[in-house]
Amino acid sequence: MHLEFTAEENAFRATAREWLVANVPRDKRPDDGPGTREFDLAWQRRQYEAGWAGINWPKAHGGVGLPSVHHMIWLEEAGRAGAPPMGTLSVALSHAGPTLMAFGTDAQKAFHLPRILQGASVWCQGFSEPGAGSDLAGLKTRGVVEDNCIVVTGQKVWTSHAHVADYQELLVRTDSSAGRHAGITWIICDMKAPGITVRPIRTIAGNHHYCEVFYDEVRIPIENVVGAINDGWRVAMSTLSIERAGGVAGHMALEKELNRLIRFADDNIDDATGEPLLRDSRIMSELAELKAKFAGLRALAYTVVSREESGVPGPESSLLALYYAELLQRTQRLSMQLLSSDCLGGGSAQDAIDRYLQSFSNTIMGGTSEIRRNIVAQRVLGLPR
Amino acid sequence: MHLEFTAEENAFRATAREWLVANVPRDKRPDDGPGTREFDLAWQRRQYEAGWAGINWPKAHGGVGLPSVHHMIWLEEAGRAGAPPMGTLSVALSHAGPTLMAFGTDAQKAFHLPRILQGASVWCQGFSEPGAGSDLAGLKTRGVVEDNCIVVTGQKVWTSHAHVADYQELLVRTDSSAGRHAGITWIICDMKAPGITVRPIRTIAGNHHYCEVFYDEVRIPIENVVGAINDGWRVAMSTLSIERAGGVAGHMALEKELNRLIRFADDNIDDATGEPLLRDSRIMSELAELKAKFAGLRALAYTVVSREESGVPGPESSLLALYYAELLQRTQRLSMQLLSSDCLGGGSAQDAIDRYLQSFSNTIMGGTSEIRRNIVAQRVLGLPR
Amino acid sequence: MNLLPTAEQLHIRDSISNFLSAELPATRLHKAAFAHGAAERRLWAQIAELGWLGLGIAEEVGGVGYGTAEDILLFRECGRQLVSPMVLAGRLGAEVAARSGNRDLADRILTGAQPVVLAHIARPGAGFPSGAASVQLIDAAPDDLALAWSPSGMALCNLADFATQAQAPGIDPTLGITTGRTERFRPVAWCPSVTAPLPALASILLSAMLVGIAEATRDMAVNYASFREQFGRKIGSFQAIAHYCANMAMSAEVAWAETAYAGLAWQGRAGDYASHVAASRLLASTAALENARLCIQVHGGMGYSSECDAHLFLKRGHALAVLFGPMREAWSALLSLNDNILNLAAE
Amino acid sequence: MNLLPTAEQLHIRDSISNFLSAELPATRLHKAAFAHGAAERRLWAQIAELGWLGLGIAEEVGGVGYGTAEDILLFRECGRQLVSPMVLAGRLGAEVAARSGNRDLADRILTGAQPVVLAHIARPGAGFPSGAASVQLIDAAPDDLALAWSPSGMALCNLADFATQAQAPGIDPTLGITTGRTERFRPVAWCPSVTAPLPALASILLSAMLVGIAEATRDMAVNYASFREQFGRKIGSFQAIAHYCANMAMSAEVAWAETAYAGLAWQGRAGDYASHVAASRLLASTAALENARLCIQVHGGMGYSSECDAHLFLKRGHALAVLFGPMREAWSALLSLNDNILNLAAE
Repeated sequence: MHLEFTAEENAFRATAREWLVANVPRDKRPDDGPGTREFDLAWQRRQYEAGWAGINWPKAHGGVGLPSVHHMIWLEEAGRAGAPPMGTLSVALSHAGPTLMAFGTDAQKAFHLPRILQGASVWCQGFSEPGAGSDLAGLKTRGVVEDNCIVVTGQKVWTSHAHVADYQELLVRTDSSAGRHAGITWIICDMKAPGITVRPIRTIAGNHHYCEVFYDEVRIPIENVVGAINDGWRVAMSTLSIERAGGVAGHMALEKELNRLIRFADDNIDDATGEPLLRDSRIMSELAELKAKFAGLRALAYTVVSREESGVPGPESSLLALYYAELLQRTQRLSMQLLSSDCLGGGSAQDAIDRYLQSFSNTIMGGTSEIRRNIVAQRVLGLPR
Repeated sequence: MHLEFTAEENAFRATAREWLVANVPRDKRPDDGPGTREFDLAWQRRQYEAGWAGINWPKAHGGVGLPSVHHMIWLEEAGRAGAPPMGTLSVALSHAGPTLMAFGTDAQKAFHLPRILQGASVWCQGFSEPGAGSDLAGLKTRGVVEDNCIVVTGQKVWTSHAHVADYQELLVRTDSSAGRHAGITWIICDMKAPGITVRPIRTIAGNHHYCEVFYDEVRIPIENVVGAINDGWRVAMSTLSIERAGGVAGHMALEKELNRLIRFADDNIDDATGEPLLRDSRIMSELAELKAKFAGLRALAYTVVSREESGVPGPESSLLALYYAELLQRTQRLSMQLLSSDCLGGGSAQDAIDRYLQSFSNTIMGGTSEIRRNIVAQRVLGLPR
Repeated sequence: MNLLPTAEQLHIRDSISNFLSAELPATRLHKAAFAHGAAERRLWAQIAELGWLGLGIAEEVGGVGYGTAEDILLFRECGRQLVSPMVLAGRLGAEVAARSGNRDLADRILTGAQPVVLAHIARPGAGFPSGAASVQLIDAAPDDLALAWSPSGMALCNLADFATQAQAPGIDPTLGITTGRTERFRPVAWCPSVTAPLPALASILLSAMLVGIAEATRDMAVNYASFREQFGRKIGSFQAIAHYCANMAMSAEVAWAETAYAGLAWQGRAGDYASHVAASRLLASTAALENARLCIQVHGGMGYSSECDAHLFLKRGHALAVLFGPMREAWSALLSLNDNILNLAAE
Repeated sequence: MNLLPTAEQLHIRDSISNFLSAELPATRLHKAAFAHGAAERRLWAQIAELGWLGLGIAEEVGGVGYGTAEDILLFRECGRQLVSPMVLAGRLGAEVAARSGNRDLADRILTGAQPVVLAHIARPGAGFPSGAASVQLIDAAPDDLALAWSPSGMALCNLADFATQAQAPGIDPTLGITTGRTERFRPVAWCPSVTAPLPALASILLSAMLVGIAEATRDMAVNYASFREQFGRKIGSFQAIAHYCANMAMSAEVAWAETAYAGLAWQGRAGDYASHVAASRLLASTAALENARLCIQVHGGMGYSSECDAHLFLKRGHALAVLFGPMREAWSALLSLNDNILNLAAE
């Protein structure tokens, strides 16, 4: 157990910080619509050109080939410098890339991995369906093998960024006579293929971050299958566990959020007492508790990274995403409370309102908190089903 | 909808208040051991002699024969006057009495009901078993019909006041070939019968309020069966619904507790600020929230009584006991927090510590909060099992 | 003492509920054309004719002559269907006019000829209603009167007294918010709280609306959990979901019971009514916001979609909760804190 | 950076854990004869010989020469088995003696010849350790030294300096509490916080003990839920119980991660260690108390029985949490509040 980074890691951090300060885009990232895609791709290209893309991707796949701890340092420094989030590239960089590295054919890897790193393609995730959300294995979208194609008919839903994506990680049922987990196939779907209709859904926060996707006899070449036909469940589960570990990236954004809130409470006077809100013991104690939980989150993220370095799996990564989602939601709720007297008409409270509304997705998307708790109970603690 | 009591009800309240002020025992009630029994019986005798016993019991059964609202007024006034709780007589007065009135034979009623009202007998409830707590229908204590007796062998547990009780409401399995809910019989068990062993269990609060009871071929006369043989589940369920409505009585005790806490917070200075604890916005807001919840509890209790008067069943009584248990526990937890710097060595904090520890039983005994929530979900809201 | 509605009260509630379900269902708010009180305004004459604005106002001043019980039954239904606070403003405005002796104005409000809207003052000055003030007008149109209050009393003003400007939508874009500023209030009618504690009544009726939100979101969640299936089971059979629903039921029932208690205590001017008004405020706003949050969570991905009704209730809940004013006033009322002296009710 | 124990550290932890499970299992506390530090006192020479009291103390002053990592691994195990805070007092007392140059006293403590007990000061005066003070001694015997601290530093005193009297048992009757009063502290050894911030170390080690409680109660609950059956199913398969256990796991893991972080930050005197000490305090005490509460609830009627271990952990959790001192200090440290100036870490 030690906290110190190596001299090499510290040097990496210094270089990263210097580059980020000079290169982080100054203009505001559009939060909705096609502008988001262009912004995110441009930022990815810039990182790629300077040699910062795929820090923890193996060199063989075009990455920098550094250990997890470097990746975490990079994410910390990016957060500190106010760099944009991965945004629309999150599926490509965190799910599709690693999945292709593990299960893709040489042709798939050769085509897609460079495009992902270079900021040339946006991916989305076609997993959930109207009848298969928490119960992913209940998916019904049909894939029929015909000639050299899989012909897909059905519907996906809650697909983030589908309306601006080039490719999709698509799960389809290719054998409905097999068990629920058997008979599922993982394919790369070109979002421009004929027969695909994308309908963006407006979220409660007013943006269009997710979509319904309809497939009407969409013909996908058989060489787009990742892993084997009917082996898609195993491939997808590996992708999901990558997603869960991705929570490490969240802690810097949350720290910024929390510090913003503390500064707000220090800058604003409580009408009832004439003192800064922060001096009110109720607000002070709540902010202090959130700060403590944030510190715990970061320590847990460090433990997850330590675990990844050691190669021995541990219980922490399942807990991390759950803890992060609920802490973020609670932070945004407190933010709304502090601003509540101003929330009727937008003005200065509008950003806080938007972030508050967005935080409702954290305990739902990518697995509800209830499902995450089931996973902790059953897989981490070994409780009976 | 109206809040006013009738002139007759107000007169009843005034008379009750006057009598209670003059007659409530001045000496402290022993909280443990046989002294508790004698104290409770003496107080019951005193109420009986003055005509206050069984206010809502029908006149035919020796009661005063007044409506539920009078009973509630009596409980409110008893609480206000600092009268002792029903204590060891709670099962007799709230469960056994009403059950015998509904299902007992004339002989059972003639023998037991006067003894209960006059303060001559203590009852306990032999329902839970080591393997049948939340799952009451899983009980295994065996009752074999032999000659004119039921011969009982087995074990009960968490039986409050069994060590000082004269009689027990006892559930035994008389037919193990029937379904889980069939084959159960409700009998009156004389606690002095040969073959009964009572072992008091020390609780986490240090008292001995509950016991294990062992039955070794205990012969109970068949005329002690209440309802019919193998019909005990129906009888017991009616008893339990009475217990749930009994929560109405709790609100006065809780108000006293809460006012004590508010006064403590007003009398004691916060070292950090030099102001009364109550001026600290964190403590102020928590106490205010508890006060609001208490007001809601009383309003809900009034609704339950209104519902009883109307004869139309409603959802409130299932909610009342659950809400009361959690509010009481939360109140005692806050009390511990306010006193926490003094809780290491007993002294002035000891009473609060004892009440805090006792409050852990509220979300367990008589049905855990989890089981109570199941009941609300399934029976009140009609959600699927 | 009986906290249950009488048969007549149940009949009134049902007729209100039927009218609202048919004419102003909450789902209308997915269409911008019906938001900002537009739908209510189109039906205003009918709403007035139904007597809603004078339901709890005495007959001798032109009201229908029922009491606070009927008022809270009405506003609970308004909460369930997310009716514009215009109805609340009309109800209170009519009473301010009547109590201040302006019988003619009261009649115009009660008959629907003169619409009234809420003018929320976040920080009323001590001299209210004679000093300067900034207000937020809700769903206002040019010829409306504006209803404003502080703990000292309730006032009706001309909209023309305010320099107004439209405001970016805040937490609830289905409400039309205009900010206004006046250097000097010139109320056309004024009812000080010593004459009639109408600000406390406003708080009770807001609580009733929030109870309506708590109940509507409970019902939505229970309904969804009763048919939505995952893992081959109705999701309502999973304890996590079932217990959320049980909690929602508990907080809604308790909030309603206490709001009824507060309403009746206010009407009878019981000595402790102020603490009950504060208690119902706390319970109703917590129940509304917490139930709306859980309703979204029970609906999963669907709940995060603006196409689901759940967020409409969440947002309206936040907006209504703002109108109560500073929370510290409620704490003080609950703890009977006056001039630094703890004043517990006699035991 | 690596927050996982090394193979050597795991070996140390296992040997501690094995010794405690065999010699000082938490269940011993059901018997009064083993309470009040009696069992620890009987094993004191052996505990000293195992090197526990000097585990994290430098070799040059007589310690074993490991670091804070090993210390927190030790005290987490002590928490799991509800070991008397005597061990904590011995560990800290030895360092106070060594740091104040009293090498001889340090040796006597480290070899077990001189037992040390905690003297908790609820409200230390500004002049500590020279003014008057009231203390609560934990598990004290006549010839012990007493270890006391305030934010300004840590002191060792003779028990004879205090006018003592036995105290009624408080929240945790398995601790022997004696109150003591002195008009003037005369420490036999004194280590000001500017020399070494030992009060912060005390807080970290208390957090480690509370993490032990959080883990032990989590394990008890998971174990019970895995075999106890109701309604024909293991109760751990019911979501209500399963999710309690998941929450217990989450709070225990987070509290441990942050306590490890705080210990390492303290050892390296990182600029922000004070806020991490405060964070670990908050997380560990909340985890211990909440997990103990849930452990009782999961055990149902059994959990309310004094024959179950659960309440021992609950009570000890409360007692240890008292020793941290005023909560407001932790809030200030977390929010970097100094002299009314907000001082956020540079971003």
